[in-house]
Amino acid sequence: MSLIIQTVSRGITPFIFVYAIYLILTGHTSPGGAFAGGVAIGLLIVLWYAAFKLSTAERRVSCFTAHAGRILGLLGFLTMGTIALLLGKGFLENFLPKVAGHLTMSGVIILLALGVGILVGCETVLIFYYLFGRRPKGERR
Amino acid sequence: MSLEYAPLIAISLPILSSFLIPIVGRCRPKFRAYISVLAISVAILAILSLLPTILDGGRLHLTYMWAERLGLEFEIYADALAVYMSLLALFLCLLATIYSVSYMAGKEGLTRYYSVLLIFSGSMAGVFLSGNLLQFFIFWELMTISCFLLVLHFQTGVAIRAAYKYFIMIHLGALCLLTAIIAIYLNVGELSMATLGGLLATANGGWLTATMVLTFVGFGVKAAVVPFHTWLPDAHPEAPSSISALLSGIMVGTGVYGLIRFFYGIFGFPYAWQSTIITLGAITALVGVTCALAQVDIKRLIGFHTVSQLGLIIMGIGAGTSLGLAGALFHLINHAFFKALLFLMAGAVIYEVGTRNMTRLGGLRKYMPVTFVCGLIAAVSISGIPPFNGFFSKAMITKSVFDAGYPMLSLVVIVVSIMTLLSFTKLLYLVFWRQKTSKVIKSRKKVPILMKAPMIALAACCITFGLFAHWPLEQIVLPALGGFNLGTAPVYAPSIFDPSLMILLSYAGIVLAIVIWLKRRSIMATVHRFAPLSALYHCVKSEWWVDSVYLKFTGAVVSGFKGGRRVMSGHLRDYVAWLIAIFFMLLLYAVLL
Amino acid sequence: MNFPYLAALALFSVGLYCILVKRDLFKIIYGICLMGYSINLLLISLGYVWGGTVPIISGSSTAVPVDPLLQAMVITAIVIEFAAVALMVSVAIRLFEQYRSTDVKKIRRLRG
Amino acid sequence: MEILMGFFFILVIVSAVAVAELRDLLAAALALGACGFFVGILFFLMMAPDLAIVQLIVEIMMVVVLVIALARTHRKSSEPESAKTTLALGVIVACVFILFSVAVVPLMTEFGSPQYNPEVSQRYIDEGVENTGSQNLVTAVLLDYRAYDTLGEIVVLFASVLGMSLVLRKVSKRMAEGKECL
Repeated sequence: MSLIIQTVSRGITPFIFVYAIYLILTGHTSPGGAFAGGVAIGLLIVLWYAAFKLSTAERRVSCFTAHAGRILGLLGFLTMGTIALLLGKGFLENFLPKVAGHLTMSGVIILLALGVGILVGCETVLIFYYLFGRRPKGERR
Repeated sequence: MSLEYAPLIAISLPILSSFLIPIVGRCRPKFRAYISVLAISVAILAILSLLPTILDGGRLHLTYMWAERLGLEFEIYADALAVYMSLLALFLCLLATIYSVSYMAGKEGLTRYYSVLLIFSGSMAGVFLSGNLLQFFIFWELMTISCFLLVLHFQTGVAIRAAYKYFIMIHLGALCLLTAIIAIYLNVGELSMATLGGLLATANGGWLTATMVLTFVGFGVKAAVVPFHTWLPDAHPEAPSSISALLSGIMVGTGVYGLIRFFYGIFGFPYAWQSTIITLGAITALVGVTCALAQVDIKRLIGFHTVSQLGLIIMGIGAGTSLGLAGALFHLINHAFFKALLFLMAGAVIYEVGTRNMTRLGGLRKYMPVTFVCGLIAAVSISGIPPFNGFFSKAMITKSVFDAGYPMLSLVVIVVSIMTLLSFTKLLYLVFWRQKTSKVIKSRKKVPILMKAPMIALAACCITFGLFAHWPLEQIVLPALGGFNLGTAPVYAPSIFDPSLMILLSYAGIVLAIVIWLKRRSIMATVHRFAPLSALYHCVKSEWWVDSVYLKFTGAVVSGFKGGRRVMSGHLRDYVAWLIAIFFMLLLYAVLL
Repeated sequence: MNFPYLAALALFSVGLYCILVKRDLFKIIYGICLMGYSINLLLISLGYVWGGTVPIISGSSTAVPVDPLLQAMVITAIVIEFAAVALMVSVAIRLFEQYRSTDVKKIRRLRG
Repeated sequence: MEILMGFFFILVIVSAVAVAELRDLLAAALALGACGFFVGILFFLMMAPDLAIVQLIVEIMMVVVLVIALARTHRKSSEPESAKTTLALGVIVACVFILFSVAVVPLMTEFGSPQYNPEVSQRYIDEGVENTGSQNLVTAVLLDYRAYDTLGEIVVLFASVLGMSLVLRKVSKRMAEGKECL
């Protein structure tokens, strides 16, 4: 790809990433949310692929990382639910203190959003890789 | 440590330490067994600390608030029955774990084995100690599923089939049980065992009968009552022998425990059902023992004896008197001892020789005398020869059934005893006695002390409970029955020299069995000569066709569903056409109404 | 004034037409996508309030927010639809590698 | 506002017809992207900014997925059905459309004046902020009130990607050699 596109994409990458994180973490005070943020993270891979090569994208986020990430996300979500269960609340109930409008005091919402965001992002990356016939190391062909 | 947490420890310590095993087992493989033994021993100690309270005639009813908003409580209801049963369960688990240190050494998947075994023992203690029907069901399922994994352990094709069958049958039963529990909750609004008894004793109506039928089926599957027994002779041989001992010794006992708990403690005994339950028990006993006679697989034979002994226990329960219940409970305890011992004996034989087929065994008594003596003790105990423990409990069951007004059915107990004696004579003769020694023996390993010790302990229990039968009757069985309102009818404690009709009959039975054994060749010739007798023989040989009836039924269901495949043409257009057509139909329905 | 409903219905009909008439697997996938859009649109227009605000409550505004429940449902629907499309596309790729065609008439042995 | 909405609705339907009728699959995929884009704008107009963001981002990813898939297969759509079949099915679809618009649409509440369920939507609006601490009620519903739904959703996502890894297990020769296909 041309130098201009590469330079621009290199420059724009952190902004997209920060925007995605913003979408995930402030989903409870402003529009956005975990799903949009997650897919935005996944779109970064598409950008790297389009500007450089697939191998460049793979070097930054490998298939294995994406796998680990989605399992981590799902487990994080379930762990939050189970902790609530063990504390005597219902499964996935909000057990942390919460203050309306506060950036971090929305109970487990922010943690759940983080889990969902990681999961959705990694799923998107994996969808992308799978369509290119990539698979994580050690997985049998 | 106060008494309050003892039951909790007994339940949760094995379950929690099972999570430790995969972590520790990775670097120190030997520690897996040590942790298991340690956890179960501590659990036993925790239960033992409850004993003073129980012996004073008290009972513990503890509630731990858990999920307040959902109104869920963790309830412990520890009366004498629960404490003794959980003590028995954990004791057998301890013996089985010690046994499997040597028996399972060098086999694959030991991490899974030990951790699932721990979950199994903890959940069994949970079943016995839980004081809430929902919690009871949760532990019940935990026990069932962990047992499924244990049956599956060797992962051979036969084992997988057997485990699958076990899983399906037991879960159909569990579904019935869950339905019954939900029905109880919907009608009474209470799940605590402590308060349910009074609520339901006065209730009547159709739903109660339906609930009772469902409960009976639910526990009956576990306790291998006859139409539902077919999982047992398949699952028991395929499990590792230490697990078979647990399965047969105590897990089927949970079904009996549930029956006692529900039918005496919660519903109040339905005297209208007396004849049904006793008859079912008698049929179970007869079917089990006749099938056992025809087996050549050593573990399958012992498994069928489990069916028959459970039938006897069900008869005792069905009598509905304090004597019958005492006999059933005593027999349950005795059965746990001698059946576990028999399976451990079979495991030792398999360990040494490597085959389960009795026709290929022989002359083992010279090579493994300890195993032989233990097997002999277990065999005479299960056959009800005085002064071993099986005799007393069987006599109590016989007398209770006789007193309840079913003299013909009480004879069944005698007949079953005769056949049991016969089939164990056959087992001991084929495996240990006859001169033919199989070739496999030459590559034998020596049975290690860790396998002998549990067998010796169980044999000692059999002898103790037999020679001093009054002690367990007075200290264990009678306090355990204290929780149920059965009146103050004196419990008849049989003795060897009691000149009552039943005792005399059982002596006569022993003599008859010996005569039949000596004349077995001519009897078999007669059987083959007479058509009705040989038809009966074929029935027994094919295990009364219960399984093939099931297979026919499921085959019919499956072929019925195959017709549905025609609708699935594989073209999206057809599916959309179905959707649209059904939508139009719904619309028409809405318009017409 | 129910034009959004009618428009969603029209979109649905186009999608239905697409999966009924077209024989290409990708066209069928597109049709399913279109039907999904129409359902999402329908749900959102069901919850819309004239002059309503976004369902983000800040301070003490008196305006009526639109229905947040339906929006949450539709978010779920969008993401699931995306997952389903990805799966369908991969099945289509697999079928193409097997049969060198994406024509449903040419793809045999796909019946239940 | 009404006119703007109507305009975008028309655009959505036009691009949908283009999706259905274009013979070039790549062009149809782009038309699908345009359709989804207009749907996103409509979401924005109907006061659903969360949805608009998700719809736009997912739409971009969807187009990327479709384009990669078309690169691995082919661009040209297969032969259409015969004119007779097309007509018959078209009539059926038209019947469905007419029936729905006559029988079902009049039964629905008037556009723009829904009646909230007091137990669900109204309660979320009234108590949502203090119950969950989240100002954005959509997030509150997604991750607090109905976190079960979200759990189910992410499990579906997880499972579908698992399914992809199974379906695309056999890698085509060109890709196994490390060549890129686009």
